Amino acid sequence: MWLTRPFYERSTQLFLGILFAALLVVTVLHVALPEGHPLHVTSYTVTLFGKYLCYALLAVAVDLVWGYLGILSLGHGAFFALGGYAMGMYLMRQIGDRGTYGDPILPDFMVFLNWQELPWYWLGFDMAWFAFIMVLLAPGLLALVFGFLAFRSRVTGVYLSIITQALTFALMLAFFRNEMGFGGNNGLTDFKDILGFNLRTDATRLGLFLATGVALAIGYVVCRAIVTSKLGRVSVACRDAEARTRFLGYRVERVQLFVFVVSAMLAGVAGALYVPQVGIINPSEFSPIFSIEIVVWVALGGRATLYGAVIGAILVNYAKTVFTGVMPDAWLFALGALFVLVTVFLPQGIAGLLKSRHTAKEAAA
Amino acid sequence: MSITRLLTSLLFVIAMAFTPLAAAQQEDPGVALLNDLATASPREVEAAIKAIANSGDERARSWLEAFGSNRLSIIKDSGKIVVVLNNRGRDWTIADALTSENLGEISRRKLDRININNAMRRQLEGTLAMLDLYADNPDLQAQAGKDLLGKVDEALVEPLTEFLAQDRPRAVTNRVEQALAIYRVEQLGDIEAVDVLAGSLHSRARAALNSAVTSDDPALAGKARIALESVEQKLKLNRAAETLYFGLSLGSVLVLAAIGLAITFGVMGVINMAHGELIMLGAYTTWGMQQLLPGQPGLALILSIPAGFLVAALAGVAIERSVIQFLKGRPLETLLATFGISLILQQLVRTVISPLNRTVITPEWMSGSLIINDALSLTLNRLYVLAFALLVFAALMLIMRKTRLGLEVRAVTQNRAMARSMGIRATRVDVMTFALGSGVAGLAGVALSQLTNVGPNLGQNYIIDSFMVVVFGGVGNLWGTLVAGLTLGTLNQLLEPWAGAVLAKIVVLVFIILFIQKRPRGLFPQKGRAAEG
Amino acid sequence: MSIMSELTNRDRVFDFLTPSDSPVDVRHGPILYLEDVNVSFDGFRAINNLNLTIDDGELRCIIGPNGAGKTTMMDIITGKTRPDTGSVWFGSRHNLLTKSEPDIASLGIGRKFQKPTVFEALTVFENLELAMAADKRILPTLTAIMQPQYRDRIDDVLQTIGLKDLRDKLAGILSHGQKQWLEIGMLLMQKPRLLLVDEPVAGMTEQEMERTAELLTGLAGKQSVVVVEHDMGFVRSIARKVTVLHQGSVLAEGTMDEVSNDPEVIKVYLGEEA
Amino acid sequence: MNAKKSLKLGLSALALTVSLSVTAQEGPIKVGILHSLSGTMAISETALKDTMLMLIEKQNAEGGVLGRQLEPVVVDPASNWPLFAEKARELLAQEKVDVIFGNWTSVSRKSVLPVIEELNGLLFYPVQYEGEESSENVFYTGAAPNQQAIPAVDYLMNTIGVERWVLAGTDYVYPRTTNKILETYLKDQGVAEADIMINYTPFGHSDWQNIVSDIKRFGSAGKKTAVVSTINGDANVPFYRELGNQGVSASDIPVVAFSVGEQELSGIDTGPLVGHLAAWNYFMSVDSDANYDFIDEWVKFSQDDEAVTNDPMEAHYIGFNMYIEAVNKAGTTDVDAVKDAIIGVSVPNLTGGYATMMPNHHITKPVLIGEIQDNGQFSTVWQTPSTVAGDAWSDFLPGSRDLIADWRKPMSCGNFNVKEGKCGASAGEQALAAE
Repeated sequence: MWLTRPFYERSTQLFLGILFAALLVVTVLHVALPEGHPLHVTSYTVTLFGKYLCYALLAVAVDLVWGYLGILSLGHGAFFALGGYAMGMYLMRQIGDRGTYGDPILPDFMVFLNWQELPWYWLGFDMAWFAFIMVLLAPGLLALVFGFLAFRSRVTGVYLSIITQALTFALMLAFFRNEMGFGGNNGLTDFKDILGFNLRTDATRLGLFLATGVALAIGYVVCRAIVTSKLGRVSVACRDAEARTRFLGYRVERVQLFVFVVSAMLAGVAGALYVPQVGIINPSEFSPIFSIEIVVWVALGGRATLYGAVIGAILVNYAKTVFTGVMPDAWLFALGALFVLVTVFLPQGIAGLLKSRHTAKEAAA
Repeated sequence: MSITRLLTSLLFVIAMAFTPLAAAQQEDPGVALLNDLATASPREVEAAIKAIANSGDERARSWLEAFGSNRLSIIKDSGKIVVVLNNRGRDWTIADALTSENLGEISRRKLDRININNAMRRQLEGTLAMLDLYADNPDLQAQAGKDLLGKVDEALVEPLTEFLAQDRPRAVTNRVEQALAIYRVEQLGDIEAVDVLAGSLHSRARAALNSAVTSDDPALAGKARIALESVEQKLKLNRAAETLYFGLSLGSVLVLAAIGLAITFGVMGVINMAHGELIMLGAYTTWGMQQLLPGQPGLALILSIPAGFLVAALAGVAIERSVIQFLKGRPLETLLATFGISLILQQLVRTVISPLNRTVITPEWMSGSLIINDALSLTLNRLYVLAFALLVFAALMLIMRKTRLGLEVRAVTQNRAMARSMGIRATRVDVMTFALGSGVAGLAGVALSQLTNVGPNLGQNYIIDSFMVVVFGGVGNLWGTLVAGLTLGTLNQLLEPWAGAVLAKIVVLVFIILFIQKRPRGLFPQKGRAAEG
Repeated sequence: MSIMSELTNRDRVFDFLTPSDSPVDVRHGPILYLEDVNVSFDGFRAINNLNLTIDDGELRCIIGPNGAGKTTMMDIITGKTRPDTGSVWFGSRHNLLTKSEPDIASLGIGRKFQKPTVFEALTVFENLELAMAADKRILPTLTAIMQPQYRDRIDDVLQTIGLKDLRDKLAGILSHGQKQWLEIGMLLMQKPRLLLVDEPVAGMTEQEMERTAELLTGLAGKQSVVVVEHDMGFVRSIARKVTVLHQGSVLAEGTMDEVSNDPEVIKVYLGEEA
Repeated sequence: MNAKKSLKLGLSALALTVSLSVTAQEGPIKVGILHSLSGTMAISETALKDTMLMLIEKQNAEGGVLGRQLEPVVVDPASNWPLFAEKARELLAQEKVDVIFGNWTSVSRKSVLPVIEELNGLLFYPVQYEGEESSENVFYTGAAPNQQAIPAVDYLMNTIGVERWVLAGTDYVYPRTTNKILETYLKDQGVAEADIMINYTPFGHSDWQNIVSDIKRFGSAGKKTAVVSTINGDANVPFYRELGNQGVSASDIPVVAFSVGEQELSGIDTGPLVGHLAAWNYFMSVDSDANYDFIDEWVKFSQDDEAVTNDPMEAHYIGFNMYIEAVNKAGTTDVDAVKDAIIGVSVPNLTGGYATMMPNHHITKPVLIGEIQDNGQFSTVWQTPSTVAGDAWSDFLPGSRDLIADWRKPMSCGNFNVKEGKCGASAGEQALAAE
């Protein structure tokens, strides 16, 4: 069975091992150790790590299309945000009449911009199952339509990158509009609880953190399964010699579409897990800058390795947390320099370094 | 205007306005006049202004102007009335209002401003306009006539009718008649006056008629309505022309911003995400120039055209040498690297210069607008930018078509390897091209500094649009960029009235996305086997 | 995933009209048939009233100076370039002008490019695996499992193209000649009815050339082969019937001797060769 | 491998911060400063950070509070809204600060709010905002709509005699709400639907040609017309430029802006703008010794002779002094004690009057209307006779007409519904948070 294939390869075993070990360590340090103990992990840090893991999953999604399919998407932030909004809408509906105006149905921002009733596209989001399906479907559909148009007419390479950027930019402008009914610039916030658990308790936060970890594991395995399958090899074929692949009888545009949609859905899941942990979703997640940043996480970690993407995402964001605290001004310089140095001197990324060290060892042995 | 001319003109005022003050000329009457003004309650201010105007004192005008620009102040302790010469910072330079001798600097704390508000300013403008009417400088008179529209009150009626009695240039009297007519229609509901206003496109005149339409005198209302309808058609035409102009001017901005990209992207396949920041550099050069040449914004602006080009071009060369040359044939990587550079450049400006926007002054000859008729006027700064854009485009075309560089560039675009083998030094061409593209971006910056903020985010606001224009027009094709820019600009401006600014932008973006699906290589694609694959 | 397959298959329109496995009908003679084909790029006429028929099982060599339109012709046959006018038929049932590259490929037309293009990031084995005739839709490809009989077939081909010991090396490290072979191998894996081979022996040593010659001649009969080649010696060694292209149309056709004695040909072609 | 490494790093860094913050009690009083120092909002917020540092320095020089020194804790949320929430949590949970001064944009406040309430912190919010909010843990030292918009409109209506209104704003919640309120208010004043034109533009909108010419057209209907601008930040420069070039002078169609202060003007060539209006609760040009002293200190502190002061800075000045007062009054920095103590506290503002903290956590402010000068300053042309108390819930919005906020015991409710005589959701919410 193709889905189980990854479990037999060492790299995946290693990755999952480390991941779950990390989850365990954090949980133990958080629960077992008393507040104030030097090694105690506060709920603040747990949420922080949770956020990193969301980004990691997002990076994996991007690496799937960029690394293995050669499609540099500068619009993956859009799928991430869409997943986030789907989740956000569910959380908004969960507030019910606990909003400041006590309106049982309308979210606060609709009340004070005196909307009369709920827009049709908000219907159903009070049901968790529906919302969670939308988390996959919303980004999936967008990716499907967009991808279908783009790949069918063989828009590739730079052109594709630029119109994906246009896509996310257009969406950002759209979501900024208050008429859209997604809370405009303020977005969705002030969530109360998810699936009945109060979002403001440490237990829930830990839960979300672990859920994110598991999601990352699943996402990783799925991607692994795809890239190790024959389809994965076809994707690489499309990446390296598109025309050739066509002459072998493969429908390149469909391969691209399939992988693109899967990746978009993964991004959506990442977004959905991100929102309850940071407590807000607003159009700035659509900003092209963010999408480009994601790509750089992957580039730093090393494309076409998946685990590289995870490393990159966590590393960059951890650095960000530290820097913005210590020397805010320097941060942008650092980030900018990172972009340049990685692309010029480290095309293989960190994973590349690890690999070469590994192979060197083998040679020595 | 010179004092003598002022005097002559003032004589008329004296002649017609009976003023006890003008008669009694013992010690300086200015003291009394100014003190009245200073102490006047909002209601009395008008009288005080008139008093000064009619005083026949040759300093009257300068006082009123100082008052108008809110520079009349009283020194708290001495009660002396002064004119503030420089009101920046915490210590202000002042001069005695009466003797206009410079009293040096004084702390703001010690001054009490004689405040003016819009209501007063209107009366002031009316009064000053009256003075100008008698200036024997036709432009000034015409302007004065225009200023009078809607500023006439019964105090001015008499002098103005007087004015019309004497024979004056038609242009001026027309205006004055209109001004009076507006007053009559609005204040007295005088039907005859409507005829004077009929056919006028001036917004103020139409305003008067519009108000007349709603009046309860049916005759007046009816007449006014007819008068308005008579110009409706003209207005429509003007409006259409206006929208077209808006479209073209926005388009020209897009073209300017994008054309540099069209070169770097089109020729070298380099996705230069730092393009926006190169534009920003150009804009900051303009600012710097104006700092170097204080008081001569116009000259500074002109000088910053070559300067902006150079600065941006050098920056471009630096980028090309330091980063891009290592990323040959890896366009997506260049995209990331240059994005990094753009971040660095932005932050550099923030830390070195300031996170705040910089003030770039618009020179006299670029502000205001070119009046075609009362309803249609083209804003000068945008007109200049439009012309500039076309100029730059033409220049580039020339370079590409007529010069050796252009030839080599085209050769390299067509077939790099072949060009190389024919002894063209592709690397040199690359550097030159990139410098050229960057330089043009700098020029765009110089132009943009006259339209929008000069700040660290300047580039960010244009980079995406630029890419859209280039891709829409067809990479590597300057004509494409021109057509695309102007099309998108016009499209946007056509949509805006009914879709609103935000939606218009979105629609345009979606349109481009769909267009790219239909024609993956833009409006003017490169054909042939070279472009395939 | 199942939802996905649904969605991705949704856009497969009209496949049922021309089932890609429908046999090629060659009862009435030719397997490939080009008539009055014209193509021009920016006014330059690359193909000019080209008429060409290839019989089933034939081995045909096509020669002609640079810019004669050889490669463009291949592009047209394989659906990469659409002609402005004219018709192209595969057998007497399939109008190639209505089909996409993948369709044409799965109809049984294999192509080897002028400059060898193999998937350098994949191993030799994987290259052949991808080329192998199989159900090439998304899900089957995703869930495909390497059956022993496939492995054997691949190994056979590896044998024939002599890359057995490079089986698990990346295709990227192969020499130019080896890449040529690998690509030919990929053609074999496809089991095409018609092979279009563009300059197969460029950068090959003498004996490599001979082996290629054997291979191609061996194929002829079962499969139809069209070879575009510059190397006259090679052409002579394999050619039965030769077509000379010039300025996008057929200048002469016949055996090597007939052609090489044709004054026209000597003027435009052999003349410049010599 | 690296995952684990980075984790270790994280933990060690964390251990550090924790061990630092263990000694929070009876050490100095920690004042969190939550303003963006990078990103788009840095333009406005950096100045506020410096203001706080200046005020703290001054206070410490005077011996701090309760014999304890004040220690600023500065973090950078980098104009990134989720990061605001994260940093707020860091300040409260990790750094254990006693109070936070921060935020500029509505969205950043909204994103911080749940965290502040959950961890029961104190936040002083210094910027004029859309109202419709009253949190037990937040003190709004900026203007509510009734402290800026309504008086400005009154001025235009009564003093200038405006009858036709253009409400132009950037498309986000503050202008939306403000314009909703103004629309209702104007209609209550008998302004006809046809005499109100509402227009929204995106952030940083730079092409105003169409809109300005629309405004001109709208203004030529025979009634005195004015533009009420809630246009935000960068979009203002091209807007005013276009106004000037299309010949819309202040005496024809005055523009009264709610988001254009001295700092924004410092980036504009104000020549063509002279006479246009702005409504604030403070102007740098205000003629009072308190203000002149403040300006002198600011210039000294920022070592920039051109340095300007603006309304949000005054808000921080007031808020900070109120906090000090309250701490002195309560004799402790305990959040709940301070919350109770601060209500009713009144401190001098910079315009020569006093600001008092109301039970709804808003303060009393004078409203000033100023005309733009050619030196980038405003000259006050009108001012409310007395100070106005901030109104958390607007009387002109259907949803909030019946709501009031009063955080004094026993009511202590942020959205008490006078009609139903019961407290809205917040009470229950507090209960939840308390657990």
